[in-house]
Amino acid sequence: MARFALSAQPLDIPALAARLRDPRAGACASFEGWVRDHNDGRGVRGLRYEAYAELAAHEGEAILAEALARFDVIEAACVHRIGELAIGDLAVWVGVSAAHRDAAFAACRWIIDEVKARVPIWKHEHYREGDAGWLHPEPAPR
Amino acid sequence: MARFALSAQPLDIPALAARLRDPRAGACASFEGWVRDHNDGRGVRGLRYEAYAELAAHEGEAILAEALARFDVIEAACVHRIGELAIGDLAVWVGVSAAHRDAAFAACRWIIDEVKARVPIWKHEHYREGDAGWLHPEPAPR
Amino acid sequence: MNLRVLYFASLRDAAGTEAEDVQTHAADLAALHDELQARHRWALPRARLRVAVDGRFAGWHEAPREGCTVAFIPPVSGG
Amino acid sequence: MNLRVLYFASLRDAAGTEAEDVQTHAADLAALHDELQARHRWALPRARLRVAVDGRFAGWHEAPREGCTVAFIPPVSGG
Repeated sequence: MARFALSAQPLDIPALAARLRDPRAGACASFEGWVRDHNDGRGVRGLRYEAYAELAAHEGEAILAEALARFDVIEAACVHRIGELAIGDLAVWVGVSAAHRDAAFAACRWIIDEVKARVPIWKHEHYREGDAGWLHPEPAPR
Repeated sequence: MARFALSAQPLDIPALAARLRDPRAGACASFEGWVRDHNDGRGVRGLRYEAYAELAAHEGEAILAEALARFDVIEAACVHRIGELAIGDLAVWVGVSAAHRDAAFAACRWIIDEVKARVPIWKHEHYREGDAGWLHPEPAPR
Repeated sequence: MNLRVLYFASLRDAAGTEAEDVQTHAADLAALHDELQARHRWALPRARLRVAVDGRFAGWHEAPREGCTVAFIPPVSGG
Repeated sequence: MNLRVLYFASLRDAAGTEAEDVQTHAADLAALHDELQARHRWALPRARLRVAVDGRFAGWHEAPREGCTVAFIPPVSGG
């Protein structure tokens, strides 16, 4: 089963987290990205995520495979929403299980950073003033 | 409502996480400590957590209040199990919401470190060989 | 040579379509980009884009292949 | 002076009880500890314990108060 997925439906976190369970695991770090009501000083009333599905699946799987190789973790998974989202909706979930919390936190943080940097997903924000726009940020300093 | 609690019952994470939600929040980092099947090279078949409830509640609340003051976060909460736990059971949950992920991850990590360092909860491990023992670790280097 | 080009996000808005079939003599993907940018006039310069062929990231100096699918990838904003 | 002492984890195993009423002339909590350790013989030295009075951490050089509740806190292992 794929470790990375795009989902057009709301995410069921307990179901997603179930695959992280392992008798050797003592720690599970997870991250959720939520749609916030503001960005760069502007009021946001919702957004739409669009993805290049084939390339996103390939890059997402590559990131999770690399995380399992780089960090002393047991399992890791990530799901990203696509489609229309409202304020407060869950946009992305990352979960990592490990024997110890150092590796779980480090890998979880690394995965979300990589997903944001290189998975072809784009955010179209709808602003409170009625206009909308694609976010094409300058690459963050790595 | 208290941000820190001890619980003699299994934790209901979605209910716990609900209090973290806020329209300003773009990030939620969480940590779960699970009962692992080994510790310090010995096979573990289960454990019991015991707490000094009054002092634990006071210290736990102090840690969460300090986290809200030290980090740019919106809400934070922690619940720790007491009583008998089996392998794979959830022992402790920490959740933090924030506008941005840096603060959410940093605060979540800080809270679990502080809880492990100073909240009066003790682990009684039952080993596969049939014996059992209290864990009174040397303080970790801080 | 015939190939298919996919457009996403602000590039799709500029092109007015999600995808189009393109006939080209471009020697590499950079030249293909410049040809299509001259037609559709998207605002992002090539230096801020990446390019993918058949669902994998590729290099600008690779030559397009007959029948392949090319996508120009504007800066991503998932998460 | 009369006070109540709570025992947890390995100290409770050594004392054989969760709590006891104690009559003492100890001038401070350190002296109270040493008195009770001599009786119950727990293995952890005072340097590895903390002390709490009435549900709050306290200092070893504080004097116990009539009717207070004292607990010696062995190294914790939650999480």
